[in-house]
Amino acid sequence: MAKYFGVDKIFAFLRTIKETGGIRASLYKIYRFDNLRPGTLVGTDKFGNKYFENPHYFYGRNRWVEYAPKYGMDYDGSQVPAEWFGWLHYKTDYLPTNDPTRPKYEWMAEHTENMSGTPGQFMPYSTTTPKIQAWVPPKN
Amino acid sequence: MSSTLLRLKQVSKCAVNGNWVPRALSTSAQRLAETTLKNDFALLNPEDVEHKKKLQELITVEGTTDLSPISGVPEEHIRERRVRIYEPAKNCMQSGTSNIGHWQIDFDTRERWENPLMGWCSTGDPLSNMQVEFSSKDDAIDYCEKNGWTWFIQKSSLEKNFKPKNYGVNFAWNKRTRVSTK
Amino acid sequence: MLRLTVSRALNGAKSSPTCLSVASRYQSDQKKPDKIEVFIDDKPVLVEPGTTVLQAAAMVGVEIPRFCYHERLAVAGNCRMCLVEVEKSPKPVAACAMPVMKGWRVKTDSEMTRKAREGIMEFLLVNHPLDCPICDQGGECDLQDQSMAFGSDRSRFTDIDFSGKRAVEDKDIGPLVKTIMTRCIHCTRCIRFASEVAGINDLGTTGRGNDMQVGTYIEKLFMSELSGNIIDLCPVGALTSKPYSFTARPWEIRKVDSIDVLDAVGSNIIVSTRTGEVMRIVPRVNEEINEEWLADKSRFAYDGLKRQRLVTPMLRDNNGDLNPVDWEAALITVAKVVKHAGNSIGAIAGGFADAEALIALKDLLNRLGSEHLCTERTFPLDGSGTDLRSSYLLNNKIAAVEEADLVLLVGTNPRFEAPLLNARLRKAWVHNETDVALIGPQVDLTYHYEHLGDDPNVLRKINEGDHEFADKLKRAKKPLIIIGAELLERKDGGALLSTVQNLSTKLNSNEDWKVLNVLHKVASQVAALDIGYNPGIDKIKSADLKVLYLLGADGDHINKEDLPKDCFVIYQGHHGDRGAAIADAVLPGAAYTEKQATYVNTEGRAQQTLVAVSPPGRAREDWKIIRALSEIVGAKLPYDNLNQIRDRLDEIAPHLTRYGNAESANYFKQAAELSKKTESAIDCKPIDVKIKELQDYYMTDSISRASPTMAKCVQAVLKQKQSACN
Amino acid sequence: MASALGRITNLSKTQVGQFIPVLCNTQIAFYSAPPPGTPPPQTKTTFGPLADQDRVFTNLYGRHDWRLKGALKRGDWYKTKEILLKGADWIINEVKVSGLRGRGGAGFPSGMKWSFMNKPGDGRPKYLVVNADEGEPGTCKDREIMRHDPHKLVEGCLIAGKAMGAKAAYIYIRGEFYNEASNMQVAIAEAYQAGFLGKNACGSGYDFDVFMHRGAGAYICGEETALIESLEGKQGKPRLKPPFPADVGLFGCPTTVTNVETVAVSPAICRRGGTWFASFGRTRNSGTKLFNISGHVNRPCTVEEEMSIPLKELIERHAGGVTGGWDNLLAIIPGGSSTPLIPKKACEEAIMDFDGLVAVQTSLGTAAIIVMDRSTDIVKAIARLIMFYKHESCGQCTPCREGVNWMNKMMYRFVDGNAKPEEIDMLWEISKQIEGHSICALGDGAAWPVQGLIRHFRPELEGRMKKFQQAQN
Repeated sequence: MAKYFGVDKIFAFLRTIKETGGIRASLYKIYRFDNLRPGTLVGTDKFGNKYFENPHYFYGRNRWVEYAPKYGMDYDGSQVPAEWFGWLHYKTDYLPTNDPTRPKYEWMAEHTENMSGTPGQFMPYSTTTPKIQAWVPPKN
Repeated sequence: MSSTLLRLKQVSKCAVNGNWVPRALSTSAQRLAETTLKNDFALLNPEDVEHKKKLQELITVEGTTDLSPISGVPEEHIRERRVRIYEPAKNCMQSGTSNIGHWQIDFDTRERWENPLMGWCSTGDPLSNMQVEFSSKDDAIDYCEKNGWTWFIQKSSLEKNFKPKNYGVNFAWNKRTRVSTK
Repeated sequence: MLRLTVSRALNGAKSSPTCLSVASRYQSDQKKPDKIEVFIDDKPVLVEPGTTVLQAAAMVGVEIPRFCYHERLAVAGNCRMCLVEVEKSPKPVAACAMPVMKGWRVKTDSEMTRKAREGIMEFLLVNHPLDCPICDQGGECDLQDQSMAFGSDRSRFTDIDFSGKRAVEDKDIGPLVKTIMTRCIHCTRCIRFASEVAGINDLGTTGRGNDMQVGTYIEKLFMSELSGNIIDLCPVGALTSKPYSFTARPWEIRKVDSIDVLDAVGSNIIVSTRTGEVMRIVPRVNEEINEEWLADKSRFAYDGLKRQRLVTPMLRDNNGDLNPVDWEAALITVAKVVKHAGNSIGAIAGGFADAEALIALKDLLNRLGSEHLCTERTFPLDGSGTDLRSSYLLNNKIAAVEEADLVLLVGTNPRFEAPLLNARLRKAWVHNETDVALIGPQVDLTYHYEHLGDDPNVLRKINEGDHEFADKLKRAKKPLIIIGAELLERKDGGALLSTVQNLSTKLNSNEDWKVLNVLHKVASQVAALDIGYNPGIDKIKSADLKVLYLLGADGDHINKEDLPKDCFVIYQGHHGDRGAAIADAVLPGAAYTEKQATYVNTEGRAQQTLVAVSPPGRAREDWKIIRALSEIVGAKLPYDNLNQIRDRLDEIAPHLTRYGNAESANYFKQAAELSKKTESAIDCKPIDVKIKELQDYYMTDSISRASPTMAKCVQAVLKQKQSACN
Repeated sequence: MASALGRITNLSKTQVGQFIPVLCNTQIAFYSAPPPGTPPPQTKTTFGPLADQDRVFTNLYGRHDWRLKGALKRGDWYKTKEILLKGADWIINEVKVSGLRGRGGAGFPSGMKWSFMNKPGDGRPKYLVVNADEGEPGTCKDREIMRHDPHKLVEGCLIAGKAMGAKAAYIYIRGEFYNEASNMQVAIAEAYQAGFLGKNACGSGYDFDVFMHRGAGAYICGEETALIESLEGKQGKPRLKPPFPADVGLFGCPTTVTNVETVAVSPAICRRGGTWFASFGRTRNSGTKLFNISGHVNRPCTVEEEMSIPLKELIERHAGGVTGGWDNLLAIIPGGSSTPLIPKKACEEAIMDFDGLVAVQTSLGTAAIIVMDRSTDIVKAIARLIMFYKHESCGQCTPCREGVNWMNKMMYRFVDGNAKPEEIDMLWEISKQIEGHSICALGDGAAWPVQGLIRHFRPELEGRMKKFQQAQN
């Protein structure tokens, strides 16, 4: 009955708001992600990004990430580390936490996000030796 | 002096005679006027002779010609350039003299920089690598004036006092030219 | 446009092209009966008796290939490349040494001649390594060119399969010249240069036949201040430049004609650049100044242009440290200080200041109401001072030194103060039997001279006629007195100058011959005096200045202690040296390879440098900096481009823009009259010169002090002096 | 060496004759009306053997006393004063009449050469330099004069010096000639003591000094200008000509460089008359001459003989014939190592004088005959000569320095046959590139033996190459 009238949707909506942490938090989430979806939290990576899954949505929209609060509005796709990237893009259904095929070596570097456009971005430098050596004034 | 000459027809004989004439062909008036005509007029009718003669003459335009409006050279490269007219000196690393003995123009160096990434040398100056050779100073001056460039002449001090070389002085008995080492 | 016509008028009659001048020379020759006629390739030419075949051929434009022959060296005749056929002679003759005889018909392109050349080329290449790809001479090698032109098109040196080529051990002759003796073709040009021009009998051959080697007999440094010239002279890659080695190829460098400013001679140079970097400096022929030679400091100190450079403006902060700032901040700060100072601002011009910067700075300070403009170097102001140009020039011109029959050097060591002037003196001594005498410390001038002691009173005695040398001077037809600028910096400089002025007026019989000559040590001095700077900085020391503007003043003449405590020092220049160290604000200027600027050499000849490379970093041309400052200060200078500032120069002293000409000055009598008022007397302190030995020569100014090559030279010379075989 | 190089210069000098018009004219004059001083035409048709009373060098074998006493006994220093008093022109004329040609190898007419010096001076002293640097392989004539008849040379110096108006004579003696140098020095000392030299030499009123100078053993110092350089204390490297030493020579002064033998025969000529001397040998080749015969002969010797004697007669008469008989002869080098060799066939007709040997494409040189019989490895012999020249090249000018070294390398390959037949032509060309292109005649002297070898023994060379190829395969 409730289902027929769509009342269950309202309940689900309210439940989602509750899960999110209240109206204020929900509004904030909508502001951040333009979206408010119910989902199962499947994991959190070391940067604090949360990964959700809701099989009720159709394929392609059923896995998503909510970026860690510290990023604020400055989130972007490169903040997803490589191990979660595979799960998020359906390359694998294993979560990184229990993926048996995923190796872990000493030499694997820490994931870094794309720093373009920030002060930390990569700047090319001249590889030629400087042709002029400037005078360095003696310091007192 | 600066008259423009148009050559209507290839003139058969040129004033250049002998290998010590500088390579660049002269553009000055007298030089071309010296050219002699060699033609067999005997077989032609008078009108043809007249026509032919006219074809072989030079058209002299009086007064200075300023080519700068039509030469296509950008304004800033006409007004602000200083052209140096000079006689190149012998390269002191070598004894050959074939590539000297003419006059040359070049432009002031500007807008040359080094590419900060690769260290390549770049220039924004279209005239930076232009060196034109002339057989005489006058030709070079005419050329510069035609093109509206400010020019200056770098005085050349290449003329040397002639002194006959003498092998015997190496062994002179009372001169300081006597050689001591070999 | 006015300039254009003026300069055109100044350049006088337009000279005809080479071909015509040759022809006219030929015609004028016909008038003189003592000439003999010979035929070069059937072209008649009239020559003086004694002219060699090679010279006669050059007169009609026929160039005979040569290796050992060099027009400025003695004839050796040992390479045999110049063999030419003479009609009726069964053997080819060596054109470089054979004087022509009347009616000779020389064939420079006959079968026999070509065969002889080809044979010689083959022999030269038999033992010459085929290492052109790694040879620094590649691309400007006489052997390469001539083997292309005159050699065979193929090799038949079959013995390469059985025995190798000759290999010779390389010699170590110092940090400037690199030797690869396997490439040597034994032309002996270097040997002849060393003994004739440089006056050092260090080079020679040892061994004989195929084992003959060119070298220094014992392994030692080639101790000459002109050593770099043997690099140019070497027709192959046996002697190459060590600093330049493996850095650039002749076809990829850009050559810019310029002027050397490391001494006051103003040698003409070619600056070779590649990728915005000065790769090397070689001499450019100027018969009136440096002929074809260049001194080592001028040639090799260019790496000093790449070190210790001022690339950005700097201001001293409260901690007393200089910090880089941008131009805007620097100029505003400086302008504020200058405005505040009013007319208690002074300026000192250093040795590298060009005429444009000098005039701009003078105009600026004059607009601010100051007259405290000085040069680092002193000149006596007694008598006529610097008002008469003839008092401070090398009046008789460098080239005319050769004609002198007696030269008196006073308080100078031309060998190290102006090596090329010394080379001229030596040339005169060798070829024209010129005698030289010297008052001053006994130094090695590479030729014999009469040493008259170092007592300045000798000069007075000569003037008064009670010295035996006075008669000699009187008897000389073309006497020459060259005074070192250093001598005139003495306390009694005025008295010494007036003595010499009096003496020279007594000797001056010919109007065209000028006895009195002053040899300066720095390139800027003559231009600065011409423009109206005061010589010497005594005025500055006593003026109680609020702002002092140092225009490249690195000569260690002024210290912080000489100035009032609150004096703000502005340094504008290209090197971080003594001047920049005491400055409160540093404005980076351009070095001589980086600006089109006017310099006047010691004979008063204005010449201009051309831009070879851009000034590094934020450095700018000097006059532009001053012009920019003037605008901020509120005393805007009325010139915006080079043409306008040169018009201004022209206004003040027209000779400053008559490039290449040395304007004569001829007011000796008046100067001598005025100098009679000089009251000071000659004191007894012996005459001394600062640079006596070779090791003192290399590092004398901010550029050469920054140069690692020059530092190596000093080390090498000191090491050689300590070694047993010196 | 003096000799060989001199000889070569000879050829070149006649070639270069046009540079000196005087010389040129005089030579032409030989064929037209004879000017004064021309030797009388020869009427004899057979030459040699030389009669004992006609010998100039009577103590060639050292059987008598070489010192002053013995020399006086042999007629040296006899009436030297009178000869001197007759004056320079008389001496020069006598030498001209004698037809004496330089004995150093070049064969330049001595009278003419001396007369170049007898011009009014310009204040510079003149010098006579005696070239006693006899280094040519095979040549040993001057040393015999100097060790056994030194007074002939000393007297010759005085007479030649007088003829030229020289201030002094320098005898440049080869460093290896120790005994010769000491004998010469003794002879000079004796002459001084006897008043023959020094101030007022022989009482003639003429001041003349003779100095000995020992060389350091370089072959090239036998070349006249190299000798002058060496005397001046510099490296013995030849100078270019012109200027000839008669103009700019020793210490920059006019100088004549002459061979020992030339100087040593001049007193005899003056005493016995130029016509006497001219009576020996063919026209233009007059006089007597010391011949050195070495190599494969039964009695190697140095002998004074008349010029123009046939080569075969000379060898048979004085050297006891070729070892194993005349038919065992392979080749002869007739004038010292730098002359081209001639094969047996040419030896049979060869006449030992300047023109006679030019006719068989060689030259008289110093008349040092090197005989080689059939046991000789002719290629190796020539290769060894080239090695000598390579070692003695001074290294000043390119063709000689580089070319002789190259020839040496090739010649030693030819000895083994380790070469291609085309390289024979190449070697010929290389020798032609050296010849006439070098400063002095050493280059020519090195090129000629090779040319002689190729000219006459080409089949031998090719045979060796073929054999070597076969051995390789």
